[in-house]
Amino acid sequence: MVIDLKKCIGCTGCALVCKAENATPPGILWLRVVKHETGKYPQVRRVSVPLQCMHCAEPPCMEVCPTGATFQHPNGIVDIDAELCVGCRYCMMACPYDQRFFLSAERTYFPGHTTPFEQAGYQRHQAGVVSKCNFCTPRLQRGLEPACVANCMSRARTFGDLDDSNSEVSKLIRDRAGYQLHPELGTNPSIYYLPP
Amino acid sequence: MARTEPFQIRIADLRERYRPQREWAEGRGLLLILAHFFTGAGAGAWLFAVPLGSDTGLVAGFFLAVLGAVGHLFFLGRPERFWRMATRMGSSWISRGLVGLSLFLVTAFLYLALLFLAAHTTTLGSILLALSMLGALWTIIYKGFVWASSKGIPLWNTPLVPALYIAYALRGGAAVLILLAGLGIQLGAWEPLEPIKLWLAVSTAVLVLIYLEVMRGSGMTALRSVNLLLFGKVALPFYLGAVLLGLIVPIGIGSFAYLDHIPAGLLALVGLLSLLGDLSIIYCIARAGLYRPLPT
Amino acid sequence: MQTENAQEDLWIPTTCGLCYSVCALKVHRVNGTVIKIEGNPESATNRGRLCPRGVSGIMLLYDPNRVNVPLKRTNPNKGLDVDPGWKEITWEEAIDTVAERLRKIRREDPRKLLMTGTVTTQDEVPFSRFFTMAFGTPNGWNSGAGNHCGTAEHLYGALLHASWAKQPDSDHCRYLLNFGSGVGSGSYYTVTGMAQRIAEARLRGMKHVAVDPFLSPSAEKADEWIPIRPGTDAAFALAMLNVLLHELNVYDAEYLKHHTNGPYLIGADGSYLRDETEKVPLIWDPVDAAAKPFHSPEIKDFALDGVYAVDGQRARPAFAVLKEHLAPFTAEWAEPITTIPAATIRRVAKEFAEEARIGSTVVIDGKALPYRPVAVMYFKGAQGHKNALLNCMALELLTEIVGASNVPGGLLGMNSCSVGEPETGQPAWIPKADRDGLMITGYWPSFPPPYPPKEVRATETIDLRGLIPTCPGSSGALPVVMADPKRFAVPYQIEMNLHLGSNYLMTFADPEAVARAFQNVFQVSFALFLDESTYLSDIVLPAASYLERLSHTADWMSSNAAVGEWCYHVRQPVVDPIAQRRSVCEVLLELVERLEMREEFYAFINLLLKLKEPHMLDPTRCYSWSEIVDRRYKSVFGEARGLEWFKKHGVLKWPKQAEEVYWKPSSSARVPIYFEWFKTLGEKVKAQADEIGIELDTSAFQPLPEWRPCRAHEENSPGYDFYAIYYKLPMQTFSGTYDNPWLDEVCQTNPFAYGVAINASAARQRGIEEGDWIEITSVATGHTVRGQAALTEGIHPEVIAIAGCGGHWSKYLPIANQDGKGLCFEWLIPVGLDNVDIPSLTQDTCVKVKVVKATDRGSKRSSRSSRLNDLNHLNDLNPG
Amino acid sequence: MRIEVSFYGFVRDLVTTPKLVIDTSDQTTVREVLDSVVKRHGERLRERLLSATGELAANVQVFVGEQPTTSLDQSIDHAHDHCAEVKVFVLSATAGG
Repeated sequence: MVIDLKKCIGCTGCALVCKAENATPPGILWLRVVKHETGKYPQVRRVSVPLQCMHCAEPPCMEVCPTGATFQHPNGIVDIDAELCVGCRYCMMACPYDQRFFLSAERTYFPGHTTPFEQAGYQRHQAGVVSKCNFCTPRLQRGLEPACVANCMSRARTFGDLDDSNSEVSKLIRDRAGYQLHPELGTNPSIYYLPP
Repeated sequence: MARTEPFQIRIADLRERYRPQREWAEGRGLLLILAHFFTGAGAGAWLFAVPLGSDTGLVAGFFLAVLGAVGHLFFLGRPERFWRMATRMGSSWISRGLVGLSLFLVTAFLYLALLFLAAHTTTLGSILLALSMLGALWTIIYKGFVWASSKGIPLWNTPLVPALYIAYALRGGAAVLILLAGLGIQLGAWEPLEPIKLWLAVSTAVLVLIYLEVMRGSGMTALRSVNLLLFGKVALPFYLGAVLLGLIVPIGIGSFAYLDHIPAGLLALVGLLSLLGDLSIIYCIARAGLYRPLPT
Repeated sequence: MQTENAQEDLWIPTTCGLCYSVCALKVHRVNGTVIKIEGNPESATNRGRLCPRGVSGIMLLYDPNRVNVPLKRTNPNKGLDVDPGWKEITWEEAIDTVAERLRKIRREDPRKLLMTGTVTTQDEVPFSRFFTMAFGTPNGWNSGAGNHCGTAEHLYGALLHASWAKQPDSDHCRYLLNFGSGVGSGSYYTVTGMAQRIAEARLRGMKHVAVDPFLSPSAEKADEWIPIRPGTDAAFALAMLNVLLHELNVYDAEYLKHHTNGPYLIGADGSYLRDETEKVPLIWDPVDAAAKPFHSPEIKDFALDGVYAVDGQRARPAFAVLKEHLAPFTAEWAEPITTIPAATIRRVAKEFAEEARIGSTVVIDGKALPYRPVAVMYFKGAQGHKNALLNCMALELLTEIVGASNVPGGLLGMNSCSVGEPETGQPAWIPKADRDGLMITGYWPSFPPPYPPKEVRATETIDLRGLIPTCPGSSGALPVVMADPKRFAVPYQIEMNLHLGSNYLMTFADPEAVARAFQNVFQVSFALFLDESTYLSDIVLPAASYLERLSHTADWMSSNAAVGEWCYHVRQPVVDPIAQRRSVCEVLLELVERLEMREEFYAFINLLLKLKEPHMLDPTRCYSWSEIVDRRYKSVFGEARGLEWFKKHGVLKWPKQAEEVYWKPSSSARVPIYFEWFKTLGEKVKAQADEIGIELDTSAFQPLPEWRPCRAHEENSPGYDFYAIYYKLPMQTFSGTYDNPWLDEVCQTNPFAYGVAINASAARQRGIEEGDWIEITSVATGHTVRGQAALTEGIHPEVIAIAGCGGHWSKYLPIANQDGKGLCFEWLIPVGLDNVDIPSLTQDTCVKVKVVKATDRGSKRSSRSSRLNDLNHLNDLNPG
Repeated sequence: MRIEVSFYGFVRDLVTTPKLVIDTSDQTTVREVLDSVVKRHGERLRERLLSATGELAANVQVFVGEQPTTSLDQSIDHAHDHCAEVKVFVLSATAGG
């Protein structure tokens, strides 16, 4: 995936469409947007940077997982099999991007009340396990783009095959000097950012 | 701000540039700290109790380790699936640790059973003892690697951490035996422990200093973590627990022991304080764990 | 009730109702439960995308804190903090009570009824206006938008762009000078569509220069951020005009001659010179050296400069008057006012002048059109000040002088001109010229349009708009007049308020003062939540949200982006109203029957919805809401495209033609660069005010722009050394969305959403660190609000910026009312005519404040006035 | 020509009747019709409908048949049948964004 920081306006629509698509419970933000400020007044730059699982080619989370719950799909997407996860949270300590969330107990957005939406959606989430972005794998299987890509209101996100040098994402990375976060760690993330 | 619920704290953290890890130090995460402490001290006690011939030490070491294992178990989000954790020996230190700890607990249990039922040494007993010592050693060694292999937290992500953990586990083991002795229920000879203990305390102190100094120079995140320990929100447990109670007082009393005979009560205090110090340092290092800055 | 069909899996087209952008939705319903709201890709409005609010609508639909049953007040005391003591009643009892009250008022004097609405209920508000008009009251207030309304901006929308609002031509613009509008950044009109278009424009290389005291969500995306002292935008613009006309000599002469009143001859008294016979304005033809009526076919050329003698009078073209007027406003003059270096002002003016490419053309749809790829945008930021009329005038003139108004690349009115859908030719409107040759809007969502100038009369309405007819939108005078109508010679007092989803206590100004105006009013609220303003209600009715109701029109003038396609949408319920919630329009229809005013009401519907035979309503029978909606659609789009068609298809769209978007070159209607009639209008207002016996400063009614200080600029109380400003967030709409837990969650991850942005150095000088609780005290109201400091380099050192409308205190909003959930900015802003721009009745939204670190760290009160606890004395004064 | 003049909103209260029928010459204007209405119903109505300069007040809307008019000089033609229809409304100002 390529995220164009020149286009991104930091609206957090991606964070919430992720929530809607995946029905993630309170406090579980598979996707978030941070603000990053540089410079001194009046020469200041503030950039909004969406963050989510980087789907590293060399995922440290998978390496440390004691049960094999964290695994990599053949297409490179890093996923968690909730049935295998014991909730040791080792992966959370291993992820350099702080992109994993532990659901300690079942919780609803309105204390003491479960909305019909939550009734329908929270079956997908069990307590006591770790979860994270899976690039909307169920959507991909239906031939759709991840929800954050499909909904981005400044069209800052492009989804595609990094291995294909002719793909849109590969071209964008080439033409606009796309970069990864914390490349020094050797994780080789699948999310590239285009400079603002 | 009324952010008392863990998930609210987590959200508040997300806007920080350097986010603290909380899962392994707060709430049920405290169980993990206790588990690491107890298994470490237990395995350490076991290792010391064998050459000293202290059966009480063995029993104490075993039960401490059991306590730790229970802590480990209930720290898990899904305790009923714990056995799955043994399936990734090839890459995961937790898998390796589970196997080591299991080896230790099982063989230690069998050895103790044999010891108390048969009441004499057998070849089987020797094999079990050897295996249990292997398990204990394994237990002591793996812990540090669990923390050290956490790429997300620069403070831990260094080979010094395993060394530190080994030192603390050994010191903890010795402290358990000294505590028992101080309480007057130590059956074997404990005197040889005292210099070992002192040496361990001094060397640990040096190791902590080296560790902190090295981490100060290991990038912004580790530096911030160290600052948290030395000047920040973790400073109180660090100075009070890890430094004062865990190092200075025991070293002081230990040095005093060379001049004079130590009263039993004081001895127990030394053991207890050392243990508290060990617990504190594990806790402090866990609490000071920060993630790398994002986005850069 | 919801169908319990295990097989159900539907995508229902409808429209979003969480802000005024009206994005098209596809709502996914499975077995009766809404599980996802997506943008409808069929729609040109949002092109399949949604903002965070739109996505979060599910949580609004199912929020257990929603009002689900009719309630009546049991506590006779009213006040900001007084619990009304809600008691459940039946719909029957509620309607009986309301109908009885309405009957009484209608009998006595229908003008005693007020209706307050907001732009988020903009589908219900127009229909409710038909109700109030048929009822016989002229009183309405779009109060939920108070502080957010671009009041004066809309006025110039009407005068210069034939439209309610405007946008840069995102397809062609190359230089966007933005004075604090949120265009492209998650607020402002057609949010989602413009976010995409402006993002594309950024990639295309459009330079965006943001002039803003705060590095706001919009300024963050700019190529250059120019921090400015609040309320001095006009000084910046005047200096730019000065550079353009006096240093660079850059202006679009052709445009000024043919499309503005620049060549109209102005006499010594500042009025047009008119010809004897037709009484139309004269111009000077330099070729024939003669004055001629502006529309004379014999004109060979228009003089823009010079001094001429016409019938013994000394006359100059309006442009020359303007140019001379601008002479003193040099960049050096503006520097100390704006804190922007003169060199920066000169550079920006030069860039703007060069990028305007005067004289160039571009071919669109086979036609060569003027190409002026520069636009000046502003909204509440630059205009929300005392002297809004003159501020906006200066900003607008930048666009007009270079001819970048409603041409490719420039500033476009949002849907100024429509030739209608190809099959039916409807809906259609086109700007036209009045007798003076100046433009009258083809369509105006309010009534009447601001031009031609209207008669000044003793104020009959409670908002002073009769006396000051230049105000196009939310009047800042209403709470002032309502609190004391006698003073303004209003011959009645408001007795009842039909309150449609606006939380006016939190979106206008000092809640205490606003509450005082409403305290003795019988208030009936159609409410989603028991928000702060419902504390003053007597009856609360559970309203259906936008996902539970049908609307006669989802769209309005500004629903479509200026460029692209025309798009008309349906708003239909995606689930039946939950619990006892009901659609406002349906309840009003019931009230119409109870009040026996069907004949009049239907007549208004027929007229104002432009129903056509055979779809006009026949007063001898009673229609259901869906029948009326069906007739509306069929009247506009033909027999085949009634409600059923829209329910199924969701969207009707067709491409915009070039002359609809870029209508100016082919229009004969001129726009003013010299606002000649303002002066006489002001004199009339003054005379009328004098007659009423009220003191009004009408000096801002003048034909040419100036910069004048706000109250805040002249405030010199020691310690009050910050300007407080507010701005909009992309994840909240006014005060209405703060109880949504999803939006709350993302706001918590944003340091500025709930915090107070303050310059890092300025804060540290006062011992304030990141996250510290600070107390902000307004010099004007004396109120103090509390919030957490969010330190940033991206803000003017004299300024603190507060986002949106947080700081709720209603105990019925358990998520929004917690500490640390933002601040209520309105506590800082005083209510009063001396804080209002008289010609546009715009509320000033900047104020001097004192900022100190809070000492009582344990205090939970983050957002409330310390004086609030003393507020109960109000109840002693006004029992009941 | 017979002209039916309907009143809506609060004009109706001043006129005290929803509808008036006026007989006029075949060539007439809105101004003449309103003048004759005002004659019958007094100066108070004039204040509400007309401005000081005698133009249509800002918030008064007159329809001749189905066509809205802003000018008092609009002539009223013979409708399809014998009766022309004039509707007089007072609209309240709206909107705000």
